[in-house]
Amino acid sequence: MHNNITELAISPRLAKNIRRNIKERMIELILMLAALSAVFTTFAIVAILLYESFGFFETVSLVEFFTSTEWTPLFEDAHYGIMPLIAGTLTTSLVALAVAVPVGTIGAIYLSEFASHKTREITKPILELLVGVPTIAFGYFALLFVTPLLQIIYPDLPGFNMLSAGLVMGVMIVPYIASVAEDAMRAVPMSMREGSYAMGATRFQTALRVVTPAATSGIVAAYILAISRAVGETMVVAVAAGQQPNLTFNPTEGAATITAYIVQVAMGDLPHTSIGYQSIFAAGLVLFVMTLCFNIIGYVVRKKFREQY
Amino acid sequence: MSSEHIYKQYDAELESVRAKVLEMGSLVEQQIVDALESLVKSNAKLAENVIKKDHLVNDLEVQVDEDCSHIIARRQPAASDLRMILMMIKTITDLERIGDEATKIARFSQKTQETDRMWTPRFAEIRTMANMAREMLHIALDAFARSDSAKVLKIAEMDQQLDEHYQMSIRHLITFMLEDPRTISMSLEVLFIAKAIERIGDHAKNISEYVVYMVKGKDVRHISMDAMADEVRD
Amino acid sequence: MSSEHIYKQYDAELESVRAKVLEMGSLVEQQIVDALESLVKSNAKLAENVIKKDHLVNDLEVQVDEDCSHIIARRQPAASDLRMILMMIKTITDLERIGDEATKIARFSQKTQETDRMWTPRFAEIRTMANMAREMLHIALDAFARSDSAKVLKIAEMDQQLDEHYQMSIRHLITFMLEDPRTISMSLEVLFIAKAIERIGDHAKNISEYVVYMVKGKDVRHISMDAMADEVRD
Amino acid sequence: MQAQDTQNKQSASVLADLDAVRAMIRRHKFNDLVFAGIGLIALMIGLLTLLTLFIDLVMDGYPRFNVQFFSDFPSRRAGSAGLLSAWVGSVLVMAVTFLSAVPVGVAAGLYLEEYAPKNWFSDLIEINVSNLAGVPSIIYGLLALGLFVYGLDLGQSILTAGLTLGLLILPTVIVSTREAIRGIPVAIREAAYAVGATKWQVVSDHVVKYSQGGILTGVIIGMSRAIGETAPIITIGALTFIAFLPPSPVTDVAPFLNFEWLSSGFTVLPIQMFNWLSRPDHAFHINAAATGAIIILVTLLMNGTAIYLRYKIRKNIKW
Amino acid sequence: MVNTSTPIKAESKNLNFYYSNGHLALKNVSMPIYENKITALIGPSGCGKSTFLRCFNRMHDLYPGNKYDGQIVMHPDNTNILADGVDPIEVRMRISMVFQKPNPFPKTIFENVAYGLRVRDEKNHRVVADKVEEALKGASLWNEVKDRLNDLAFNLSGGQQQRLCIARALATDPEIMLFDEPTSALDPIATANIEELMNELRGKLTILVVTHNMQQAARISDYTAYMYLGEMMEYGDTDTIFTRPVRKETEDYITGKFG
Amino acid sequence: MVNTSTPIKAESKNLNFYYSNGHLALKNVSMPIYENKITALIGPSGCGKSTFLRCFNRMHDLYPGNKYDGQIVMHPDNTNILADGVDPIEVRMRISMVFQKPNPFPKTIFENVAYGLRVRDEKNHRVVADKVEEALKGASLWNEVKDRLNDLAFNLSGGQQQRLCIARALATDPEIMLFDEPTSALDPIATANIEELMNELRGKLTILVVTHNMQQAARISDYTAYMYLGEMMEYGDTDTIFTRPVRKETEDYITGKFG
Ligand SMILES: Nc1ncnc2c1ncn2[C@@H]1O[C@H](COP(=O)(O)OP(=O)(O)OP(=O)(O)O)[C@@H](O)[C@H]1O
Ligand SMILES: Nc1ncnc2c1ncn2[C@@H]1O[C@H](COP(=O)(O)OP(=O)(O)OP(=O)(O)O)[C@@H](O)[C@H]1O
Ligand SMILES: [Mg+2]
Ligand SMILES: [Mg+2]
Ligand SMILES: O=P([O-])([O-])[O-]
Repeated sequence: MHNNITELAISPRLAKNIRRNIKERMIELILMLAALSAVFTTFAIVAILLYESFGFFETVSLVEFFTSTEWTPLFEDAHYGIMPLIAGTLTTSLVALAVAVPVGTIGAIYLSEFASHKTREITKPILELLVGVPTIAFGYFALLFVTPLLQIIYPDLPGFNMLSAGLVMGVMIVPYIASVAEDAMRAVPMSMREGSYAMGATRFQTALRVVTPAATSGIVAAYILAISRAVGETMVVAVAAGQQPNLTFNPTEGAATITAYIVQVAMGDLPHTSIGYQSIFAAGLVLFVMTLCFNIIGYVVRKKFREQY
Repeated sequence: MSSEHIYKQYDAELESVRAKVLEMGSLVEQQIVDALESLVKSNAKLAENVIKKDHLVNDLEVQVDEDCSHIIARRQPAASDLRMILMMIKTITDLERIGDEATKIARFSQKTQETDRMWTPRFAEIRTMANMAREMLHIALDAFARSDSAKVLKIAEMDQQLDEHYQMSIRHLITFMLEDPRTISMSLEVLFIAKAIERIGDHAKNISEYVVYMVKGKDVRHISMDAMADEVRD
Repeated sequence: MSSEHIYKQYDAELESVRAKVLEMGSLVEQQIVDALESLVKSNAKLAENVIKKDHLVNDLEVQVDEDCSHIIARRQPAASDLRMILMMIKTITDLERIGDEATKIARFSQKTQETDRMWTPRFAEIRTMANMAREMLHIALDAFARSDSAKVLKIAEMDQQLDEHYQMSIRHLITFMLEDPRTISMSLEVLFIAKAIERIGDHAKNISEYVVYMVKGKDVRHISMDAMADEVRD
Repeated sequence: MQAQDTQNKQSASVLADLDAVRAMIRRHKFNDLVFAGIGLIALMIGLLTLLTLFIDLVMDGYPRFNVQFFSDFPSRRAGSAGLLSAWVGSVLVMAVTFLSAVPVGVAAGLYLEEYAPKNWFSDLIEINVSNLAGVPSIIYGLLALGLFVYGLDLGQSILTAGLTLGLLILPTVIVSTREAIRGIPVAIREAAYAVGATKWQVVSDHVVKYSQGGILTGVIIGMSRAIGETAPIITIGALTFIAFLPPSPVTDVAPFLNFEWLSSGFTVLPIQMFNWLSRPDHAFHINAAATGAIIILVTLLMNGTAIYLRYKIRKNIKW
Repeated sequence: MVNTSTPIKAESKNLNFYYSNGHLALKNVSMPIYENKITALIGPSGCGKSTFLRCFNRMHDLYPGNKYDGQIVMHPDNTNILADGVDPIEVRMRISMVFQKPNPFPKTIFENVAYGLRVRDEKNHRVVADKVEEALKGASLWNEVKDRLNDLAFNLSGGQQQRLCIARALATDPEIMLFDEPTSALDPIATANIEELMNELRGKLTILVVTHNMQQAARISDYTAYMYLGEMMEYGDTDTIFTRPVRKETEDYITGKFG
Repeated sequence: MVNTSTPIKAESKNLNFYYSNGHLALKNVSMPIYENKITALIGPSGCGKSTFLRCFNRMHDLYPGNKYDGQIVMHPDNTNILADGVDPIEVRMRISMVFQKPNPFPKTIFENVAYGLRVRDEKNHRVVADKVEEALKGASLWNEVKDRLNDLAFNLSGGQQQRLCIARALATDPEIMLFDEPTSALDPIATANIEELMNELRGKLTILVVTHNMQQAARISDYTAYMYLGEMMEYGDTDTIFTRPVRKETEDYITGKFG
């Protein structure tokens, strides 16, 4: 008797179940396809880079690629040594980091531990704005403002040089580091700071001994992400560092980075299947692998930090 | 009792125990009245009734004890609530004893009716005493119901009078027995009744002392009347 | 009491109250012994001692009551802890009453010594009764100390015997008085002593009943001995 | 008297101790001061650079801030060259970017946060997304060059550029969607489930609603990045000298919509700037500066909006 | 000891529960839930109280890999709500839940309470409005919010928010209400209000409540179950559990002898 | 009522406190803190307990705009620690604090306890090691951690972390220890352990503890102060406060008649 009544009460619900379930499944499928687009993009990148590089390496041996000290794929006398490009990339990146790491870190500590609430509220958004400035504008700035400025101090400096490109890139990355590192420090709970102050510590002691260690992995992640960004940065170097492959680690010289080379080639209208065309994919592959490494390390470190709090 | 607890259930529980204690009080008071009535009016039925009803008092004692322990376990009473509960736990022991004494009187009453009726004269004194004891109990219960600590003074005074009455009645009884040794057995019964009434007075006094504890949080047992007056006043 | 509370202080507090109750118990036991001794040996000093020491018992009663109320307010006892505290609150009332009864005996003892020594024969019976009552109290306190609920049966049985003794001694006293009315006054004193001892037995029985409540959580007051045996056994 | 003495002594010893302590505290506090100074300077470096950069661009480019600059096509003569084709191109490319990246990005974010089971598959997607966020933009250019331009034969068109930038900001949209969703406490979801809601009801009634602000912020930031992005557009081979406009998307004959513009050639603002910047003639540098100032202004406006939005959301929602 | 004349509303029978990591969080738990009574679950942290409670509305189904083994039978229809064929959503429509932290939706007060009805496709405005009012009254909140039903729920105090969550659960006329430490995020006064509210719901609704606070269980519940390491150690009426528990483990926990 | 033979360690005199928004959170609070005793502060949420406690180590100075008015005098040296000339850091070196949530630093167990000494420029390794051991013993933690002093403090359980924080505070030989709801983030067993630890510290250290939990105050304190709306309503020894408070407000709060 009881059973009958309740079955009657429930069965319309059951009828609805089936329709409901089909709808739910469809929606899930659509959303999943969207998510797969990310995987698709990665695979597409890898596939394209590999495919075109494959053509390139049919002509150029890997040994030459990594050992030759010249990179002149577009010349009559073509050499295919990636080293000059890597050297240029690393040099500009190192100059940038030399500026960005100390300035960014100190700025972050100041912002999170010393600045008044008001200062922080004003400064933080401005730093974030700095991240949004198009890099081409920084390129202009490096080429037409910083280089002339540097030439006053150091008259022998060529018009295209890695120093000014690196310096500007460094300043460009400062907000990156400052912002991410400051976030990491702010994520350290207030209670931990109060714990330190309650022991009689000063601000500097608290910042140095408690907050910074607590945020270490977050700060390190900020550095790594900054490196990755410096390595992949294009327009500043393309505009200000010159486009001449040059195996040197001297920042006062001009040199092409991997990215600058790709820009340079893409600007000229090369035929689709030429070796020059293929060379930019080979260079791109190298760049991709470099940034991938940094990204993965950064990802792991950041994840570790997130798990902590 | 003035303001209410956030937990209405708690209020209800406290009120329910309190009501049981008061019910126990009136039951016992009625027992005294009935026992005496049965004695004076030779009403055997009434005496039997008193004896039969004693289990009600006992049951209430057990119930209140259990209720109080549940309240302590479940409500963690403090301050006045706690004092009231402890007070009630003590009070019911005395009430139960009063019930016992009343039952005792009723038992003598039954016996008396079986034997002779020559004792009426002595009852006058017993009656006065019993009325006094009943009055004391009534005042004590009233003091409890109204949280009136001052009454303890009046009751203590009455208790002294009652004690004097008791001493006197014993002396009378002794004279009586000496005069006519045949009355010894009977006199002893009367003596026990007097003793029971005296004890009722003591228990009533105890209850009024507990009321002081409940209201003022002060223990006025085992102290002189002057000291007691001091405590109650401020 | 078996395992320890996480709060050592709580353990200490409970133990301290428990110790006070036991101390009160042995004080009272000693009072009985001394009162009887003073009676039998006509030792006025001893009697005075008993009377003087009564305030110690009273003080302990007040103290234990206060301690228990503090523990309830501060520790929120439950289950066995709560039962032990409630048990002690009840127990001390009985112990205090026993102390009073012992004092009463001591008073008579003082009086007796002032008058004559012809009563010794009667003391034999009183002595037996008193020993019995003392024994009952001793067993009850021991049962409390060891959380032994089974002892209640033995004590209930002893109480019945004590009651019989008491009834018998009253009958003897009546005969005695009839035989020689001059002894009436003195006989009454002895009668009151017997009565006091009988009450001591009752109080000891109460305590052993509380022990059952403490150990088993069951209320065995106001029930027949058979029912009690059932409750204690399972 | 004696007690008084010992008390005095005791307080004296406390005070003697205190002197040492006070000296130490003074030392420590000096360190504080020094560091605060250094920190302030560090911050100023970033802020002053931004300021200098902007002022430099405005000062260099101010002769060109007039209506003609916006209504003229590029020209060989610096003085009469304008931005018309560039800003129209930018607007159209952004439209394609927006329409391609936002629905896919939000859907992907929803899937990852709400639906994906915790297994190798979701881990794979996860790692992919976070990696894509860090891939240099020029690599996207290469991808587009290989895939869209030659692989799918879409040519060097607005569609190609839009899709490229769409892919570029997809990770940004996905990540900010996920961050926004993650900000919603599990408790809210469980509460909705507990009254009998289905998964999609929970997602559409709650998750999407409460994360709107966060998603919007992410989208704006992504779009502002796309608008200033130069390298990938160069890589796919955007034309640098365009003296015509793409066909209008809206027509006067039914169905009033026209999709030819999608396959048209185009240029965008940053490309135009780069082009002018690369010329040796200084007159063109002025055009570049003016363009730069305009791009910065636009991106700053968009970023500012996003930051403001975020601030407002943070203030309103206290879970 | 347990009042057997009260009808049983639900009953767990030999219930085992495995978390997705294989952890066996409930071991053979059997106990009745009496109709229109308050049943409290107590026990040390991690003993499985919340796990048990969340079986009743199949909350564990939200996280893949969890496994039930055993039955929870609802009366009078004798449905085993853990059975494979039973849709968790259907179970949740019969059994409501209130959480540890107040979790109102960031909507208006009205919409919060109405949400359960909206999910049930109730379109009639009158019906919704009536139900909302009734639920808010049931949660003793009506007088405080009747003039601002369109305010955001976040503007309420913590205690009011929790009562709003109770109203939200009430609005759907559940047969059983689950409370998972409903007051542990609240201050004593708000706590007392919620407890008093639960007390008022007693007799109208079957309530199962998890609490960390032994005294809370003592105050509000009719029946108490003591859990330890995933097992049901003792179940009985609250008075008995708190004055004379049968098992030594319960006694030790209740008197503070754990450790 | 109050034992006057115990020496007074500190005394607040007519203390008013204003938050930066102008809110007057303490109104004319005066009370003694007896040496080597535990004093508990109770009262409804928001009554100013934490505010009062945090005056003792000038924690409010960390946030600009807060204002003290009145005195807190430390004995025997009669310093008013709220005086303008007194450096808050100096105050904090004399008065330690333990917080609501365990807040160990992301360092090893050893370094956590040693932190106070490092801040005080103690360089001698022996001295530091001895002090650390002593403090860990004082916090009943030594036996549990002596073999893993170089583990990260985060690997300890919540209750252990809180005891670590107590050890950290102990290591600097404070004259007074402040506890702000030290157990409200812990489960009952860890709570009992901390309470027992505080009980052991009684007699060696002056303790001022804020607690939400009336029963906790009843269990552990020698003196209790009841605060309400920023005022000190009643102060007395704990037994008295809990069995026969003088003021009606205290009585109502203690017996649950607020609302
Ligand atoms: N999602 C999960 N996955 C695996 N194990 C879990 C999960 N949630 C809880 N557990 C484990 O199951 C056991 C029971 O947890 P549960 O949350 O039910 O305890 P509880 O009694 O509610 O404790 P508390 O009082 O802390 O809420 C614990 O040992 C816990 O570690
Ligand atoms: N930073 C602050 N700014 C302004 N007012 C504050 C601040 N902190 C607390 N208050 C206010 O001061 C009063 C006292 O707060 P306090 O934190 O001392 O209360 P409490 O008694 O500790 O309460 P709880 O038990 O919730 O911790 C409250 O009314 C609170 O709103
Ligand atoms: Mg008398
Ligand atoms: Mg008898
Ligand atoms: O209880 P008593 O009759 O002995 O006072």
